[in-house]
Amino acid sequence: MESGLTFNLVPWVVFLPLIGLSINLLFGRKFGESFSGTVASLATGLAFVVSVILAVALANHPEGVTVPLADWITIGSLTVRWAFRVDTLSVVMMLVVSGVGTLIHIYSIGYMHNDVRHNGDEGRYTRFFVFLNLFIAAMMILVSADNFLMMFVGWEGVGLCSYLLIGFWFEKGKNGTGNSEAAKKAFIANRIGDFGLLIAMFLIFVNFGSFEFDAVFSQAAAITADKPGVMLAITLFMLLGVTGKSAQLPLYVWLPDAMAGPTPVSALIHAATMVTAGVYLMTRSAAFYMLVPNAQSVVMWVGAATALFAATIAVAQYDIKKVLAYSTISQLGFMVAAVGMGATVAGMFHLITHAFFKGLLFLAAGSVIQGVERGMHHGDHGTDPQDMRQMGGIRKQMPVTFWVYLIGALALSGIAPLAGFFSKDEILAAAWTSQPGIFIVLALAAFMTAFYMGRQLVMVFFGDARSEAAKGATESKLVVTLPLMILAGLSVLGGLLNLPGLHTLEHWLEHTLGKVEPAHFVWLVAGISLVLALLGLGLGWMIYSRKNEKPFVDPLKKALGPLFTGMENKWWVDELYAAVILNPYKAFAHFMAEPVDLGVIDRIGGGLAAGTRAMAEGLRKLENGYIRTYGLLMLLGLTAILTWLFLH
Amino acid sequence: MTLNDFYSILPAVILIFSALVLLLADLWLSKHTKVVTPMLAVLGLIASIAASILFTGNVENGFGGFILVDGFSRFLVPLFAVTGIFAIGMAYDYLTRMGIQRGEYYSLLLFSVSGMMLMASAGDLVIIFLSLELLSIPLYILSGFAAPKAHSEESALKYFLLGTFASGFFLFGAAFLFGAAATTNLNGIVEAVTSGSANSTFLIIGSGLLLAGFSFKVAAVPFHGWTPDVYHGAPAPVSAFMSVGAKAAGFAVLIRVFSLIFPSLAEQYTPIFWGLAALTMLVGNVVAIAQINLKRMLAYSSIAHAGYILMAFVPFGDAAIRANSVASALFYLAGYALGSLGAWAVVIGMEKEDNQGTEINDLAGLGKRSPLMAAAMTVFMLSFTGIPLTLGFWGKFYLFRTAIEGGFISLAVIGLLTSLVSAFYYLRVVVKMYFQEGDSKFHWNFWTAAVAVFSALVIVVLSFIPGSLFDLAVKALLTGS
Amino acid sequence: MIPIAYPLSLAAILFIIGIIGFLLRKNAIVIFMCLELMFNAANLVFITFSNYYQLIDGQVFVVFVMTVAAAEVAVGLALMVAIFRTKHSIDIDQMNSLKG
Amino acid sequence: MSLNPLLLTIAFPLAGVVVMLLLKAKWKNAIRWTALLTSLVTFGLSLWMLSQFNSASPDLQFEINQAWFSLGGNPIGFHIGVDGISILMVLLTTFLTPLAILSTWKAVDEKVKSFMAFFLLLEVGMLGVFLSLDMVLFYIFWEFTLIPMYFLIGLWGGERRVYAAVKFFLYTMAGSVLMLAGILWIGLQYGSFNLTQLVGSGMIPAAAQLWLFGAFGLAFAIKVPMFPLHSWLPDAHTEAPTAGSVILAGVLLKMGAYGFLRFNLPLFPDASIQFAPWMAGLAVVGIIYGALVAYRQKDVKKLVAYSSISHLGFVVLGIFALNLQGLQGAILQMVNHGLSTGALFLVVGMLYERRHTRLLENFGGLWKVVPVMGTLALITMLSSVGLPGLNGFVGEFTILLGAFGSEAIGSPWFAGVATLGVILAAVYLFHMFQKLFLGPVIHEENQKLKDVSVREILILAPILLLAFWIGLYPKPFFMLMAPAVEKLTTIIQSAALLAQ
Repeated sequence: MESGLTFNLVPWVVFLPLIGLSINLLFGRKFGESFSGTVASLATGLAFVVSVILAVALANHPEGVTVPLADWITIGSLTVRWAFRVDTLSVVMMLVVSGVGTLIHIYSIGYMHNDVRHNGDEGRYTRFFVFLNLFIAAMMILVSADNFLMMFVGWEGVGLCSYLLIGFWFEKGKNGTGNSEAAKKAFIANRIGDFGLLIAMFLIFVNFGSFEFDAVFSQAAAITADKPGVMLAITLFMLLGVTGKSAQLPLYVWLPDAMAGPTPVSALIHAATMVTAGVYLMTRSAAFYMLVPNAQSVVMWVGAATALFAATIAVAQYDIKKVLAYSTISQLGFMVAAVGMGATVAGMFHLITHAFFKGLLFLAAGSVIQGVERGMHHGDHGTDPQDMRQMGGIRKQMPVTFWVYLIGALALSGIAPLAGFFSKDEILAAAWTSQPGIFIVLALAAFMTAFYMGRQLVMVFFGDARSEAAKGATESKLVVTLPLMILAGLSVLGGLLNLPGLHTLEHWLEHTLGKVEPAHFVWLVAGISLVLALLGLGLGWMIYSRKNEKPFVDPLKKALGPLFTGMENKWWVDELYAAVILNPYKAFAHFMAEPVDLGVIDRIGGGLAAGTRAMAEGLRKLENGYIRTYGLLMLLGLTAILTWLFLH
Repeated sequence: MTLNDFYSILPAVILIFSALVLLLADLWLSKHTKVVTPMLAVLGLIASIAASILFTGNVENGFGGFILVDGFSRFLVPLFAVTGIFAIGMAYDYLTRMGIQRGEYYSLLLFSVSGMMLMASAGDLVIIFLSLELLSIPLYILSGFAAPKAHSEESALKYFLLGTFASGFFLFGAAFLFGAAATTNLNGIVEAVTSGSANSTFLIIGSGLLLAGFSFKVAAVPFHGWTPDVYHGAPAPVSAFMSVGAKAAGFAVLIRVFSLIFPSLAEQYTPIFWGLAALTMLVGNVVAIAQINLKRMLAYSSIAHAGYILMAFVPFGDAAIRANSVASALFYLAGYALGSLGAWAVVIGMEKEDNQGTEINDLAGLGKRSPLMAAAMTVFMLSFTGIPLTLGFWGKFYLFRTAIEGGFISLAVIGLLTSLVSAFYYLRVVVKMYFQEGDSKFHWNFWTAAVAVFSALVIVVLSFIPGSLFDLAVKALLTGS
Repeated sequence: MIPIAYPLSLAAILFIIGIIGFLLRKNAIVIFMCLELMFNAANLVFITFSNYYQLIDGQVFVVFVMTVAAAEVAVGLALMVAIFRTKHSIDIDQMNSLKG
Repeated sequence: MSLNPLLLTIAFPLAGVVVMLLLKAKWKNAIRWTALLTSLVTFGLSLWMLSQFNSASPDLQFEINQAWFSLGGNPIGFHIGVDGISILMVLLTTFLTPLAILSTWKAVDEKVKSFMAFFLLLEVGMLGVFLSLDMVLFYIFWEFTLIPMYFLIGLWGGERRVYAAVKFFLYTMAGSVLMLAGILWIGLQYGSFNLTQLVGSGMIPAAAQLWLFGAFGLAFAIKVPMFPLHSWLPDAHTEAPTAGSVILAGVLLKMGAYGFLRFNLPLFPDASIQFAPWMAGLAVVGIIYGALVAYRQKDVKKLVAYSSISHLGFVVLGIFALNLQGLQGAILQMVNHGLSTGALFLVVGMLYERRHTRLLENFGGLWKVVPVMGTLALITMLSSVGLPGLNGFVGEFTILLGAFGSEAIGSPWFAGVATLGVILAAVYLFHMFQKLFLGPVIHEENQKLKDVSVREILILAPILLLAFWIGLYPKPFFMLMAPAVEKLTTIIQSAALLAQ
């Protein structure tokens, strides 16, 4: 009973950020920056507190509860409620979202202070926190929903926030429209995924008669036996949704462009939380995927292929955030592959640790960018503060940032005993035992991960400064570096969550996901992965720490030739999509709009009118003014009448 | 001659008498007192309405069946008289402006109206012929009333020659009917036809020629050729009068003769009426699109409306529908009459002394300059189109209902589609008046305006209470049917 | 008694001649004469049937027709005179300014 | 009878017109206030109607059946009544009218008196359409709405207003002439024009239903408008003054969809079942087609107009799913479309008032200049795009869900393809938002635009609040219509059973 009351707190994880954003909407501009930032951070922080309380309560009642709030849609047999689900899985997600979220909020107080000034519109400071709180609310809806439809609300809601935040500086970017184009691209790519998810939901309702998780999953086995094709369709359509949101092949293309958003956004939305929603969805729906091995293998291959593919591109990027973006895609590929292999806990584990170290890396990258911006001379437009080719040697000017960055990079590369090592290792171990093909691909991806992180570390922090701005970079303030340090700590210690042998997370989640046999810790796998990581880092160090001429030319360019050009140009996927999808779509729409709509359909009415008018002009000729014509017409009429009468 | 015989033709007699009085009186009136002539004429018309209402109540026929008095004639006789009053109301100022203010106009008009009245109650081919000529000959003269204006003369000549040509058809047909039935009395002809004693060849020749003659009067295609030219060339009030009175009279006699003869020949005649109606609706409406002159447009519109009225007549062969058939034709006629008179009144106000100003383009900006007239004109156009809250809508409603009731759905659909076509040119008038700027001018005259406004009001007001008019039309049954 | 077909045929021929004349001639007066021909064809039919049925009705009708025809002549000729005054011609082919 | 809420609601705008006729044309503000107050009171009256309405009953309520006159044995009556379906349409009408009137405060400065009179007459016509239960009365109101709208477009419209007005008139009339034939035929065959007598009596044989469905359906399909009968709509929407576009999109188009619900489904259930796949197919084509064409428009209003074709495709798809989800979703989506497209037109109107252009290329970056308007426009756009949490989603989702499982449509492919429309909607609407509000301010004229005034916020706020309400808690709306819709599905099901 007591914990029942505690569980009733769950709507507040949504309400608190909503209250925060409402306060900021109404008063934010009046009371200034620190007010807005504090309110927003407090709202998210309180949501974190609620999540912690829920987690504690859940420790005693791990079976979880559903907390209904109100009816939403009720038509005939269709009943959808606003109902929250408190179970071990959802609370883990809540903790990650609100925890990392709070840190990023705090970081943003400092970061955005500079950012709005750098971009020349101080009035937009409050708006940022409104959007950020809105995002937290939507993300909380997503993870705490008790049914697919409510989850979909969050699912699209975070998509909207992503859109708004990518386009936060909507008047900036390439040609002034680059950022807004990127935002639009993100939303539409996500909508394509949402299309899949919608179809999956329709199939679910038609076959299961409900959207509620419990009701649906409990019937999964029976339906699978009855209609295996339907289950395959559901899982694959759902996968389409996942590829959109979690930036997998083939819909990942929006995520690199999404880096147009302010860096905290990249950290929060495009690394730590939103993009993992797809992984969460598949974990939540593990009951489905378990039953459809074909779908599982599709999922794991999509994940693995994405992991490797994105890693190759990350190797050849120069933009500090783009590297991290492709890295994110790659790591998400790891998680998806894990879920595909049935290693849901490993996937979740990696999701959590990734939230720590990738959040950290992005935030630290933001610190670097602003450091470089501070180093730029007034009126210096030649320097791109995100271009690693114009950095170098920053570790001296920004020691704190350097150290946390190093920790994040090592964690990402999978260096023991940092968080990434354990989580990635669990995925690799799962692959090792069952899917050797996947293992090879993922191991390769892991190696490249270490390599590009090594490359990035060297290019940004070591060697000599390659620009005046880099030389003049200064360290960020405490409000920025403090969250970095906390996240660094988490990146170091995150592995403890699910240490081999203890499997804390595994035991925690099994209340929701059912008993999942934990992958055995395989020393050989651990060894291989560690060696690969060290090899990658080392190789990166070796290649990039050599003296480099000015302007910077990537040493790999010569070595790899066209291969590198491909990686550098992201394998021309954007160009391919433009040629195969976008331009044909535009042309087709144009064809419909002009030749078809204006040319044909619009002319039906006009054509009929013109035809009638032509007929009128023709008939009019009969009325030629001559009496004898009229007389003749009369005679013809008479003859016709008499003829008819005589014939009948 | 009994009193009943006298009563049966009293309305017409009053008019003829008034006409004669007018001719005399006009001689004595000075230029400044000319206004008395139209007033006298109106008085005569009012008296004739009164006579028709007061004295024909229990009269059934007169002169041994030469004159038939029934609901049908009781409906039409006042309609003709009202048409006459309107034609006078809108003419006075026009004639003055055109410099053709002569007393003969009014007496000729009265003669013509009396012919129409006789036509509506004619029970014998002789009476039909006489009334046909009585209504036509004054109209020939009236068409040329604006002589020496070339248009007026041309229209008079065309009307005269073609009208006589049609009379020839009628006469030849009447002769053969006489040959078929050995009588010129309509009821006698009916008896002969139903008893089978009539010679069928003669009957066919006779009735076919008769139909051709009447079709000319109602301006059914292909007997319509004269209509646009005559309406265009004749003085506008005369055209207005013709477009309503002459057409109504044509329908009166067409309905009367064929409703009597028709039932036994339904099989042969139904397709003919079908074809006539369809052709008339189509040609009238389609060619109207191409018109730039308002008068010609109204002429084609009047042709088209003749087609609609003919449609009501198509299912006449079906005894169950007969009452609705006549009633819907009459109802439509009444609605059309009001619309047409009103629209012509507006045209009359628009026409300048040099006969210009009657193109559709000349209406541009009327909505701003004469909002009242523009509003009235809009009502007429909407009524012609058959848009609800006008009498025209109920007319079409009833008409199509009759056609569908008779099973002529395809004909009804032709009617509906052509009324869509008609919307095209009626709307153009509205477009010109309201949506385009221009310096159009309505020559304000109280009586002309009154005709338009009154017609518009009646059209709208009656559309809310069409029941009584429906009842009146339904009661307008023909004797013997 | 001659068969009824004879006078009827004659009447029909007269009627058709009238029509053809109406359609072909240019002079309004000639056209009008053709119309009279049509009227008289009708009269002939009336007379024929009147005789055939031994009924007076047809003959009465003919009297009316002749009267009316006289009236028409009066109106028609007056009209043509008026037109001749303005146009100096009664060629109906010049009477086509109203059309369309 | 004296206090019948329907009669009061339908008659009150007329009272406003009468009052307005007494005012001098130059007292523009007095006329505006009269119109606004009239429409507000009408809205109040419709709310009173709602409060008296028994939402648990599927029946028609507050019925008035006053004999009018009779024609050849067919009585024609002033027969009105309201049920769970029409009450929503009535409320939508009375809700949007005052907002539309408010939007003309500055935009219409010429011939204010006639404008407002036409506007209130239009409201009467629309209410009449939604309340009529006699087919002839329905037809009268149906056609009558043409006249005020024709003048609203023709007198206060844009450059090609005459063309648009005439096109609007002729297209609508082209549809309705055949409906008249159908009405007459039914009246003649069954001796009654009374809808309540005809519905559910099962009198109309299936063979006759087929052509009657076509005759009525054509009228409604043109009004909706369904592909390929839509080409009047872009012109009419584009050329109409803002308030006209709002009402045109918000209410007038719903008359078509409402016609399907009120006539085609209950009167011709067999034909409805038979035609369902065809109608659904056309609807789906409309969804995709409208979205494609909208994307390539250069004029904002045209874009929104084509988006209407796409959105109304969803409504028709839902209707011909012939099941509860589809129908209720469709009815809700009718309201939704009225709100969101109405609001979009209002936003476009506000832009037009400021810049006197509607071309996308003349805008850009406005969110920076007019942030509040940008935000309001964003929410409006999101409501139209069907973002969950806002109204559009609830409607579209339930429609698609209904269509997906519809037996009448018979295949989930229709709904599947229609779902693509969700993507395409994002494509054209986000394209529009970007061109208007995002990117840099490229035109100097746009730098000094004024942000929304209090009046403009007052116009948009109620719509957006309602959009959130429907999006988050649509239950009251569904409850309101549920009994009537259930009754409708019962009719269809029994027809389906009989047919077997």
